[in-house]
Amino acid sequence: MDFNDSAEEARVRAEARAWLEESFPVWRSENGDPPYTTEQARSWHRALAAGDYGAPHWPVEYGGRGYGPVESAIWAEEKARVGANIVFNMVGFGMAGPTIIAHGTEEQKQRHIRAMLNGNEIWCQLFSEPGAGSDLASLATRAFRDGDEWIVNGQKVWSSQADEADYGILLARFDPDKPKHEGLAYFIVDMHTPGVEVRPLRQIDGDAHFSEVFLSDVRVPDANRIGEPGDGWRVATTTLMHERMSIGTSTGGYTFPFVKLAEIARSRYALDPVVRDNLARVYTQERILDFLNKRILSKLRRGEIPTAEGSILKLAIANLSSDAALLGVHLLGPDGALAGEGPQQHFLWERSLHIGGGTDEIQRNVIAERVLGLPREARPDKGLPFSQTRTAG
Amino acid sequence: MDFNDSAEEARVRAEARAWLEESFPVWRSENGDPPYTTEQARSWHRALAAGDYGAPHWPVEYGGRGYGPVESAIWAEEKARVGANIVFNMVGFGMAGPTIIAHGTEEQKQRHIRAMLNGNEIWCQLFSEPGAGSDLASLATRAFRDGDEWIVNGQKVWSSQADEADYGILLARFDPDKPKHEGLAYFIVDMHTPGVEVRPLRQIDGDAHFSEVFLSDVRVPDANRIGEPGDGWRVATTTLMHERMSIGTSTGGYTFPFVKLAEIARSRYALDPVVRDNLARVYTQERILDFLNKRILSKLRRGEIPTAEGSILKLAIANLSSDAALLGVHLLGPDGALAGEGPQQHFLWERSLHIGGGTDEIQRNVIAERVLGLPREARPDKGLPFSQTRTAG
Amino acid sequence: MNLALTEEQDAVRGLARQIFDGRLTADRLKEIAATEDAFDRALWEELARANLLGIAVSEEFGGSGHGIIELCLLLEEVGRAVAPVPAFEALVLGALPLSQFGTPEQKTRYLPGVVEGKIILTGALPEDESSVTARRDGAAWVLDGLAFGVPAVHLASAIVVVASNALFLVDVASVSTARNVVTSHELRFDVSFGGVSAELLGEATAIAWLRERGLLGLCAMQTGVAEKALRLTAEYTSSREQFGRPLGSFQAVQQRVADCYIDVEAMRWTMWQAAWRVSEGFEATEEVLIAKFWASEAGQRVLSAAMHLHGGIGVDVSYPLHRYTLWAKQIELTLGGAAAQLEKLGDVMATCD
Amino acid sequence: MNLALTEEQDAVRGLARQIFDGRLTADRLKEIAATEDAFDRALWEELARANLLGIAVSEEFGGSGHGIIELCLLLEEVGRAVAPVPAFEALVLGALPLSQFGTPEQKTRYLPGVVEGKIILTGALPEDESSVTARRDGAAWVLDGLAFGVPAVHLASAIVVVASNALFLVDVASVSTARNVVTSHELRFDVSFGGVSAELLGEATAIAWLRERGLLGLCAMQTGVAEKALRLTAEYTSSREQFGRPLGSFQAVQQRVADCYIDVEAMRWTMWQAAWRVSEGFEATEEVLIAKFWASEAGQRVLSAAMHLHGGIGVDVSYPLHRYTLWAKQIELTLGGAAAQLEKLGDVMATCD
Repeated sequence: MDFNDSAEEARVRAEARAWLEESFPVWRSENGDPPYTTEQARSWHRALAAGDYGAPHWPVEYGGRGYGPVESAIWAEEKARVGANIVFNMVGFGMAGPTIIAHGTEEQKQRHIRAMLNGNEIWCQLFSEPGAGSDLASLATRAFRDGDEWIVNGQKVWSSQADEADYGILLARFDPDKPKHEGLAYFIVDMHTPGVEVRPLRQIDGDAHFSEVFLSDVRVPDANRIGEPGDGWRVATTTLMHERMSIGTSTGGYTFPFVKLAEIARSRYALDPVVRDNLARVYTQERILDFLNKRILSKLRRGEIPTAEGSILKLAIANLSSDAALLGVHLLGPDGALAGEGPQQHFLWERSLHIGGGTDEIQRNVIAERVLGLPREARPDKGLPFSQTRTAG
Repeated sequence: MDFNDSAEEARVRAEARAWLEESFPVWRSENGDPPYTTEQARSWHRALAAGDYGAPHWPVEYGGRGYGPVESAIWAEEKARVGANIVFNMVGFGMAGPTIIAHGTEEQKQRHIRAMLNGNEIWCQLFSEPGAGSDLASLATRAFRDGDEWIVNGQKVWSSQADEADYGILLARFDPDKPKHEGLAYFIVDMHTPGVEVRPLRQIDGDAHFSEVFLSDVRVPDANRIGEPGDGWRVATTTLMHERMSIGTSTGGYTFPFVKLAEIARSRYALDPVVRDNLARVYTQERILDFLNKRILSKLRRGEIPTAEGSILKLAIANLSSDAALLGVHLLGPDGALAGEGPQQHFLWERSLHIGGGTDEIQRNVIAERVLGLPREARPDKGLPFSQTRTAG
Repeated sequence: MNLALTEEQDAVRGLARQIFDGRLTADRLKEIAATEDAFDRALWEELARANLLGIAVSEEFGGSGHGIIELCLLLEEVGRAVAPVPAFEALVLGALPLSQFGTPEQKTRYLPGVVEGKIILTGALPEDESSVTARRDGAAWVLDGLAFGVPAVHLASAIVVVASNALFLVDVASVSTARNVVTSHELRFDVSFGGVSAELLGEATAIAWLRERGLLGLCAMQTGVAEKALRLTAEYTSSREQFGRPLGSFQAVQQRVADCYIDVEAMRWTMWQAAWRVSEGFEATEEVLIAKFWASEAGQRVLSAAMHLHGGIGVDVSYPLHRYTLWAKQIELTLGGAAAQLEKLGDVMATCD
Repeated sequence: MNLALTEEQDAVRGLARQIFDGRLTADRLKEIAATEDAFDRALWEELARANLLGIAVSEEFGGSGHGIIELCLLLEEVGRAVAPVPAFEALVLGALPLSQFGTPEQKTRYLPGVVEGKIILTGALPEDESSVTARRDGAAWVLDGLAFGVPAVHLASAIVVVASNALFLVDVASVSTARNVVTSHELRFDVSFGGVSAELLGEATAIAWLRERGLLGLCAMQTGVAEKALRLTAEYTSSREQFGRPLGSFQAVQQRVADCYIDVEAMRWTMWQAAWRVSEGFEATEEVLIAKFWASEAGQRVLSAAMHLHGGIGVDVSYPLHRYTLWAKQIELTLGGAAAQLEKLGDVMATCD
């Protein structure tokens, strides 16, 4: 048992640190401080790509460095250390890219992977529907084959960045007479195709992180299909696993940082023991996330497949995020109700983490059934043709 | 809206207080301080019966005073005020008595009700089985008709006071080919009948509150049946409702009292704000129980049928009881691990309140489905003959 | 003991609910939120016509002369409807202390206008000490300093202000204000009293008197907010299907919704217990603290669960739930959150032993 | 970074588990609990034969010379088995400080006997200040006062004692003791040092050194206790049917069991993180506090859920779960519960900024 960097890990860290210390201040002097626009994020991303740091965990032949999970984590730590973890094209890097690398045709890889790395393509996902959330496989968007093309009709929702995206990854039903998981196909959709309409959803925090996407007779070339028709669910599983892991391993972006919480507390309550208690509580949660992360990385590094670790991490992050935000708002007292960038913003956003990427309940079911071997919950729709499963809206 | 006693309520209170102030000190001077043995409790109960206070909420013709719920609550408050709420024959007064009054034959009433009041009969319940807890209706104890008698075979568990009881109320299956709720009959069993074997279960707190009861070819006269065969579940529902209400409305006996918690805290932590916070938290729970109780009483008094109030109260009491016990043990610090009569004893006992009388989960299902109108949970065994429902132990 | 509403109380609730339900569609709420004042004046006028604005104002000034219980019933409905009207500000922070402590002249100046919906009042009531100071200038009083986060100043004619441990009345025209936006998209103002003249309403006891009623009003609104959020959640989970059955038939959903129901019941009955004691003139310090503690902490729990069980739609501003979340947080933080109430309750318990 | 156990560590765990699983049937546990000493001497001797008692004793004295990590592995198994043996007392409270601070003569006097299972040691380590005082008597030391709740005194030859801010070694034969029973049915003793002579082991830093390891040992045991309780719960709910399906297929059950799993993982990894830092000689104050906080609070949560999900059988002493509940509470309260650890963590955070 060793929590230290090995020699090779130390080398990766030193290299990352050196590159960042040279490159980030230069970029920052031109771009100022956060928050950054999409264009600024794109520009930093291009700088990363120029240094071969665009997606260092991708294979070398597609522009990555072939980093393993531990190396990737070291890179992420170093990036976070200097404040250079600027989110850009999250669906592209966290979901679409890994899926295309795993299941795409060579032509698809050539067409998209470098374009993503170079910051030329922003992606969104077209999975969830008004009637298909946790039960994603019950989605109703239809794809009909028409010669070399597919004609797609349906409505998607909760697509992040869809209003800026160049491409989307789409899950659609091609055969409603198969059981729900078996009748799905997975496509790449050019978001500029006629029939694609994006309507941003205004959210409680005032922003529009998500959009509804309406698909009306959208023509998708068969060459944009990933996997066979019928493999859609399997391919989507890859996508979702990467999504969960990418949420799970990137604490930084989602939670109101403990250090800021402590600052607020210190500036207002110096010695209040109740506040100190609450702070210490949040602090332990933050540290535990760090330990759990290390454990997963260590497992990945040994070539073991994480079972429910993605679910554990996601639950832990969602809880930390809520607790930190709620405590922050409390510490601000009446000022906590004033609109602001601090914990208030996190308060408005914290619920999303318990839902997006699989709800808390789904994550817990995964742990109970897959890790602890509890019997599966009753699923009355199991094995039925999709067309016979809908009893209501 | 009026939380005060009405004139009639004030009269009931004054009368109760006067009687208690005269009678209780006399009894106490002979019997000393708690804890009391069963015999001592019986003796106090006989004194109550002599004053017509044995079960004042029962009808006058059976030795009660015909008190409504508010009057009964006033009586209970006054009894608690002087420390005279001494538990005796809980199953008899809380479950068997009300059930016999509601559903029994005149002969059964004559035989048992006054005997209970006079402290001559202790009762136990024979409902739960190793394979039938929350799902009580799936019980397997069989009753075969044999002329004027029934022959009963089976195993019961979690029977409180069964080792001291004279009679038991028994739920048994007479027809396994009916759906599980429809094949049950309800009996009064003389615990001294041959074939009844009681084995006390030693519990975590060192006591044996409960027993297992083995029934081997126990002969029960048909005259001891309450309701028709097939009505067993309906009759049991009356019993269980009274059980829930009797747990729900008697906070006193189940929770480690706040005043004692505050004493421990004061003697050890004078001014620690974290402790004060925790104390205040428990205190609000205790007060809320009081408010909720009043609300139910007020509803009962107006002749409204409580829907889920029994469930709410029971959940609230179970939570208060756990929180008070855990806090108490904490306040004692290392001494909390020493065996003792205080919160330690409550800690060992607190879990039972979340289980007995219907688990927390069952109570919440009741609230969700009956009060908030949520759709019923899937019940795969619904409507099936009992004999076809068992897939395993 | 009878905790049922009287027929008259039942009628007040019914009338208020009917007005709010009739007017405040989801679209109307969005429309009002987009206006500069964020105030539904037509609704306010309808409340006046129904004489609901005069519910706790004496008949002498056109009101119906009811008490704090009836006012809480109205405020519960305001919360239930997340209604964009300054009922709490005008009727609790403004009209109550004027009715109690005002001179006949002051009452005549303001109360009939309040009842008719033509005059709006508000109050600058801090959680603890005031940052506004008062000094005598001959027979008159002059205020200095800044009050933070005062609501409804843009609509109000006069402000009831706590300054130097007494209660004053100030004409809005005489102060200068800076506008803030709170997370609930409502407006709060920093009000600057640069030597403005004020009328004395009452001494320190008047502040405690008002704070008690302010806390009660918040608890009543919070009960309405949480109760309606829970009902929306029950409806939503009953109709939405996942995995071939309604969400509401999943046990984890049922468990959580049931806990919310208990929380709401606790909020409701702690509030009524406190309101009843206040209305009877009994000491109610402890009961009010308990009510606000519960309103704050359970309010957060219920809204958190409601948002969660709604999934993505909970954060979508075209569905009303998000407004309930924002109101609940706002109410929670006003006049002290759960921690502050617990601390004060600890003080009470420590001192009275 | 590699958090896997080495082959040797894996072997230690496997060996310990094999011994405990083989010997400690439910019946055996009941049998031992009914004896006066509540000590499974045969098991202790088997642990000695497997050289597990010498796991953290240097080879010079017959041990295998491993460190705190291997000792924690053993203690995790002790917790998993709720084994009636004084492993924590003899190996952590006794042998560790002797190995670290003892003179060669002291080590020779005790350590070989500990390794062979013939000598049992224990310790009187208070959560904060000691109620035992030490004074010089010429070259010798003399102790006075009372130590409360000391474990395993009835089995031990010597006690490591904190007195007047230093660490001492005292012969058990020289003290007088009073026997208490704790809720876990184990024995604790109030030990009276009426002017008994003692040998100095170390100064204040030695106390901190020992307390750190004591806390670690408790965390390791608690991880084992909670992990096994969770496994028992998963098995029980998977096999017991209600309403025509296994309990474990109910969503509310699954949700709670999953939360327990996360708690256990957090207990495990906070413990290993702290143990690793201690074994590397790094500063670990904060990590140890976090581990004990989590062991205490999550331990209570897990056992509470386990008891609940077992229904009535959880409190039945013929089923083993109740022993886990009692151990978890005992461990939680030893050397400070969750609140105490949080408070100290707050101190650390406040001072080092």
